[in-house]
Amino acid sequence: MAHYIFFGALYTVIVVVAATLIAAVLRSRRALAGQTSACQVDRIRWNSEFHDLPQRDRVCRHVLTGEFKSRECPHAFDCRQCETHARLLEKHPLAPAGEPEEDLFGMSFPLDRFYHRGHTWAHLEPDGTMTVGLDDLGRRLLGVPDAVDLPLPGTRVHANSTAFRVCKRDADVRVLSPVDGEVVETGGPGRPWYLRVRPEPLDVTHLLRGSEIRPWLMREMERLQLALSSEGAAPSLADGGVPVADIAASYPDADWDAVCGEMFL
Amino acid sequence: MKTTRRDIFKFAGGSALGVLFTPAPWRLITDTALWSENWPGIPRPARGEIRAKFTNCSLCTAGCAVRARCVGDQPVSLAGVRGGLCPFGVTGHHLPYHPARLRQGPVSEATAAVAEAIAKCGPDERVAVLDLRPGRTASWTARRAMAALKSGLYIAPAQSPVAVDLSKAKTVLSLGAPLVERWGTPANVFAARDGFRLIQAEPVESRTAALADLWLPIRPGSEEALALGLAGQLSTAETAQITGLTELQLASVGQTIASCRLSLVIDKNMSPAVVSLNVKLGNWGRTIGPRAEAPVPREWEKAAPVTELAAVPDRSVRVLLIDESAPGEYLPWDAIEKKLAPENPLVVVFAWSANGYGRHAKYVLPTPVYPEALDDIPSAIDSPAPCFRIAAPLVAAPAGVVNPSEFIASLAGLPPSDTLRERAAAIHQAGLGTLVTYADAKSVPVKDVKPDDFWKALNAGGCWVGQALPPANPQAGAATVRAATVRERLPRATDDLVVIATTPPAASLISPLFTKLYQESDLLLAPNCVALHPLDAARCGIAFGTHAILETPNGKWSVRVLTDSSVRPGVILAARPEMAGAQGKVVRA
Amino acid sequence: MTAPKKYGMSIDVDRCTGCGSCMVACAVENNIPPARPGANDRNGLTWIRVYKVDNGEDYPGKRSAFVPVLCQQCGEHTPCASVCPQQAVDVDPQTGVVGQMPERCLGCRYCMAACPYHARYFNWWDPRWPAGMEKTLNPDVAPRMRGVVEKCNFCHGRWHAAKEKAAAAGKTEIQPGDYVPACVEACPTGAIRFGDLNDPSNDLRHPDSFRLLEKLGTDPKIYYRSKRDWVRQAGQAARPVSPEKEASRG
Amino acid sequence: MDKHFIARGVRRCSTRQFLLWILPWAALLAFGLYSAGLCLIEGLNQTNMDNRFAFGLWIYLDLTVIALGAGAFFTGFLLYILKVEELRAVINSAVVIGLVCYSGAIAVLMVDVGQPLRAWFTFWYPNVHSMLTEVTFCLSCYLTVLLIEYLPIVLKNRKLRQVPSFLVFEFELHKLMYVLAGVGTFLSFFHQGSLGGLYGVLRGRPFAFREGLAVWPSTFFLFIISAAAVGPSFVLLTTWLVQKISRKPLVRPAVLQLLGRISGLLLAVYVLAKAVDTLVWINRTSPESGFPAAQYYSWRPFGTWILFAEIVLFGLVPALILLAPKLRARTGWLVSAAAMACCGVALNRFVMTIQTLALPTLSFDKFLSYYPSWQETGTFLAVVAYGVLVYSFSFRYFQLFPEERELKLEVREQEEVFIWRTTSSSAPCTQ
Repeated sequence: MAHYIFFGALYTVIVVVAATLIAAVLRSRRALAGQTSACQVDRIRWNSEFHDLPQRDRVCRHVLTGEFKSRECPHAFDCRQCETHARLLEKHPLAPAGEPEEDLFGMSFPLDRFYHRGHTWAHLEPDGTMTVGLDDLGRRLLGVPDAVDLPLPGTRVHANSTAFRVCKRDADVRVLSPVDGEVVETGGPGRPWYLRVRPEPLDVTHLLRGSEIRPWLMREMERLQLALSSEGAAPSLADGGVPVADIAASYPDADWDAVCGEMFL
Repeated sequence: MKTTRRDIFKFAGGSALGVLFTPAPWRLITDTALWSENWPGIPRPARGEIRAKFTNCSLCTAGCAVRARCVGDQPVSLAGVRGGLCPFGVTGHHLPYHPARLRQGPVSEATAAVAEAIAKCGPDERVAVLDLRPGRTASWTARRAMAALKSGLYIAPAQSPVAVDLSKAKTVLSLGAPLVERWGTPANVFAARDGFRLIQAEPVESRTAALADLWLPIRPGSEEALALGLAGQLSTAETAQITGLTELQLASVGQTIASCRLSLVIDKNMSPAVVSLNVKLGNWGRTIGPRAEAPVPREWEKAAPVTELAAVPDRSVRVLLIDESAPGEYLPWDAIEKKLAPENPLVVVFAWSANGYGRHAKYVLPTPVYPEALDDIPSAIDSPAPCFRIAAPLVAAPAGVVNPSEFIASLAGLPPSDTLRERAAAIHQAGLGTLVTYADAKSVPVKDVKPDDFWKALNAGGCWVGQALPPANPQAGAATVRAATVRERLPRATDDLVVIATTPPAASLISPLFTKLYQESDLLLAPNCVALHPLDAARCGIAFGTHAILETPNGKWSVRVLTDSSVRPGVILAARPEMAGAQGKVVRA
Repeated sequence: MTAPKKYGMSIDVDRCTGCGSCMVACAVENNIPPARPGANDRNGLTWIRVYKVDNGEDYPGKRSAFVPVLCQQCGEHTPCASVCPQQAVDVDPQTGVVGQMPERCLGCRYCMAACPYHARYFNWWDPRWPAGMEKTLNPDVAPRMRGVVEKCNFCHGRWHAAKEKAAAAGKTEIQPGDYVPACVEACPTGAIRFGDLNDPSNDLRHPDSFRLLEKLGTDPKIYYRSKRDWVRQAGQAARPVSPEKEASRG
Repeated sequence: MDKHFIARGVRRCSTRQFLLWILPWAALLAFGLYSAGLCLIEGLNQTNMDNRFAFGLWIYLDLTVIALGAGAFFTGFLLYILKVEELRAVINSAVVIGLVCYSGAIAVLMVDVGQPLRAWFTFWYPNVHSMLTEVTFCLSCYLTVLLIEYLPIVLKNRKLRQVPSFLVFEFELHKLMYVLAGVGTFLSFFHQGSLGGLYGVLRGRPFAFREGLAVWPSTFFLFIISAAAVGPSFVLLTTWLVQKISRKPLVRPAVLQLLGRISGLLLAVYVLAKAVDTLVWINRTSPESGFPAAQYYSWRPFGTWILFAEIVLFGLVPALILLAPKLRARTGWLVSAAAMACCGVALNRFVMTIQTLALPTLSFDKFLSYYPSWQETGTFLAVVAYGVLVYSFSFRYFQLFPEERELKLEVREQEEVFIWRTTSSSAPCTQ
């Protein structure tokens, strides 16, 4: 009798453990097998990375505009399936920003572009394609990159997943793509943009624009400040907080990998 | 159809799965356990036909009858026929394989050297044989050989002239005799034990004392005085003062042994004082009588007399042949040394191992060891009737060992002969007594046995038992002892301690399995250990289990000190006989 | 199928001279090797061990007795059998003997911790005999290897031999005389007696006999006898003693 | 050079510094492995254990270490089953601690048995009535569970996660973690208990023997409670220690206090149960088997003080400290109380293993003492070194404390924001 109870319990345990393991393996295999696997993987990666972000960096864009006191983004910065965002938009649509914002803290953030929180912008070209590039802060952070690793034309990029990699000093930065789509042409540091993408679907609701930019950028500057200081750099930015053209150069002893890690999400 | 790699994999997988449903793998797993059981280096016992052989144990004078369980011809265990054996007897069959056992010796050189020394012997120089166990046929040979040599001398420890009969006794007063340990024949002692009341007078609580009905803790060395006191040759007061007992105790003991008709007083080897006490108590002819010996051929009569070591003039022995092959009483070496000639005496020892007297000898010659040796065992001190028993060899002796009596005989030019057989023939001729055979547990009168059968039976472990001698003139045994001599023999009062050996000496070899008794358990006192009373140990500043140096007149030993409150204060209990002495001290190593 | 036996012993402490024959005879019978140089009374192999027990007095009041302790062959909730993780210990329903299977033992020594009589022994060393002495090993018993536990099994080899003898004679029952453990056979004083406790004809379970640590309720099959009260006391639970008396246990 | 293995946004000491820290422990480990090897090759005669002291330092180590490692299962139980989300901050660390403790214990067990090659017999001929069987089964199962639980932590490493299959597998596995947590809890409850039963069932050792509830002696349950009580304490202790050594804030003080509170609650329950059990044992169990309990404590050095230390000094006192919110709030009190709790359980395991064997049963037994040989001690130290190494590597390369990154920035913020505000005065819309 004791035997039956004992072995019953034991083998149940073994079976459960094995089953769990096998289930995990099978499900991950299924996830990897499908033709949408790349997309899947990218989403999973972004999700886990998003969860690794400090809570204070995961705030909803509507906190930037002051519509919420505090709110953590439940959709990992993908407002496309966010009802709250949709509701809020139709409640009071985005006020068009006042004067053309050419100069935010000495940096240029043209209003005709949509900005991703990973410091990339997307610009809708007349021919329906979109150009993707680093915004001004991003550019200043990386300065003149040591190396750039661009995807080949024809590869698909997904919003919030790696678009291209930039190496600067000891930092190997993966830059997140603002949009879904297929790369049709690649640019680079010399050119005004890095990628030309044929967007599908063409949906930019998840990107920042207009009056959201300034408060967002303010936060970003704070983060940069923190990141720099916590990497044991000099306490303040050069000339009254206006980032110089190549910040990296002005902080030779900072752990640039960590700084970029923070700034490019 | 062509087989693809995939098919092969499928097949392999399938067959693997299939095998799981056969008993093979499971059986295999279970068997691995048994494989791991037979590791290299673990000996496999030899198998073979099991048969029983009978013989008599020649390790001590008890000569217990032994049944040996043999695989083929190899004895694998020994058991007693009448009751159990002592641990030495039980493990006797290990002795031939003892690491310290001697197998080779300088036989030819020794022979030459001895012959030369004998030839060179001066007028007042002697050639002597020291026989530790007299009364054997081999001893007779030695005596005859010494008689043949002009300067021959046969030395042997004092033999008790009397034998006791425990079975008759109702009260036994033992003056330090290890009655239940190794005194007499265990079978007889324990058969009789329930019949008598045992009073043990001994300084330490020995095993015998522990089992005695009454234990009298007397001063060391005062046994003889107690005997005299009980015999009335010493005043009670003086006896009490010497022995350390109260006069009341003395009175009650005296009363006990006097009142009971069949009392018996014994000590280690029946000293004259004890014998005379027995005579005085009227035990002569009842529980104690003259000791008898099995008959010997008439032509053996012209043999050298038995000389006690003490009686040998000092510095007179030029050649000394010590026969240690038959373990007997231990004689301290310094006593022997006194007798050796001053300039280059020649000492040859016949022994099983070099760690006995061999340490002092020029030549140590290996001898057959029990149960290889062919020898006879004289009747024990507790058998009034004479008996003749042969220790028949169970295993063959290795090449290169010598038989001491043959060696000695050849020295004296005696014709080589089968002495044991001659003696058996003589016994058979006398026609008295009975033959006891243990294999079939029969006893028949010798008259009804043919000489050859008699001889065969003896070699198959049989025993001849004769008749006890009629009680002759008591005074024959009982020499008178003067109280004065006793007083001077008492250990002088010094701040030294008296060293006492625990039990009578064992053979120079004991089975390796004795580690069970003194290493893997603390049952026996280990050879390298001494025991003190805790107070003495404290006085010497030695803690339990620490190492120290034991110093006695006989030498120094590095020993491990144990404390035991059953040891008398003022006494050091030692395991090895050579350690025993009237004075000794233990100093920190 | 024969009627189940219940083998047991009666040990008369008043007869035991502590000569040690039983201990060496046991070692001879069961192929127990001699001790290694490093061994002591705490890591040796003595299936039966004779303890020197005293009444706690000092000289000359001190009295000693010798108590042979072997596996007590516990009958009820046998402490060692229930704890063995892999059934290397079992109680034979036919004989009531607690058996040990060295080839199954993994040497966890849990059973040794469980045994209140310290009658179980662990092979701390590889078994070694002096050269040539392995010729004297008993063919009926396999020597054990290092790292396993062993203990007294009432000379199981002898029981087996007796069984075969009986079978050869066409009997189902063993003749009482045919099966006697080595220690019983070796005891010169006949202090140890052996037999079937179920057999009323023998008085192994003498009314005035006692058992070690009887109150533990392990129902040992070894019955001790003594007329001395302090000896009977010594058979029971430990009594604290002062350190110097402790040291004086020679 | 190993920067790319270190998680983003956290800071670790330089490789050189790390190697310097590792070196002594590695040396210790090597020495320990050598002595363990001696015990395996030469046999257990290398140890100072003997027939009377059949168990020694190693069994004591196993019992203690497994009790301390209970934090893994209990934190997991609270987090995944009872959904105490705050504990997510320490769960990874707890898992690593558990893994270290259990694997170490099993390794030592393998050295401890005389025939390690036959260890699998327990699975082949199991005796279900033996507590040791239960222990063996549960330990081996739970170690597997812990390994699986450790897997995601490893796979989340910055470099490894770049391999898509690893990433996805980790993701999927994480979703099923609550199942494993459940299983782990079940197993742990059993083996913690059966470890207690190990001694409680020893009828022949009245000092350890306890009467049974159902099929288990009371020690079974006492061990479960005590382990559950001390597990969180140990997690607390290690976290605090790591914070001190790495000089970083790793978890919010609230979490540590929560751990303390849980520990305190269970400890209080344990002390109560233990006290009751002891009384029953002294007044009934022990006397009934012929052993007046007084005599156990008449053998030096084990006086009744050991009982007092076990129940009051290292039981009741820390429990009260941990239950008092004011004291709990002070790190000093919190940590020392946790340490005391750990000592208490360690002492309890010591009493159960060592004292039980030291005490005589037969009246002519001696009271025994035992000192581990250097080989035993070496093997013991090997486990410690192994633990430190595994934890150090895990801490350096894996994310043991999810909140670390955030806390780092928070601290910075308090220090730096002020400067930032002043310097960026030109910015129109600050404050």
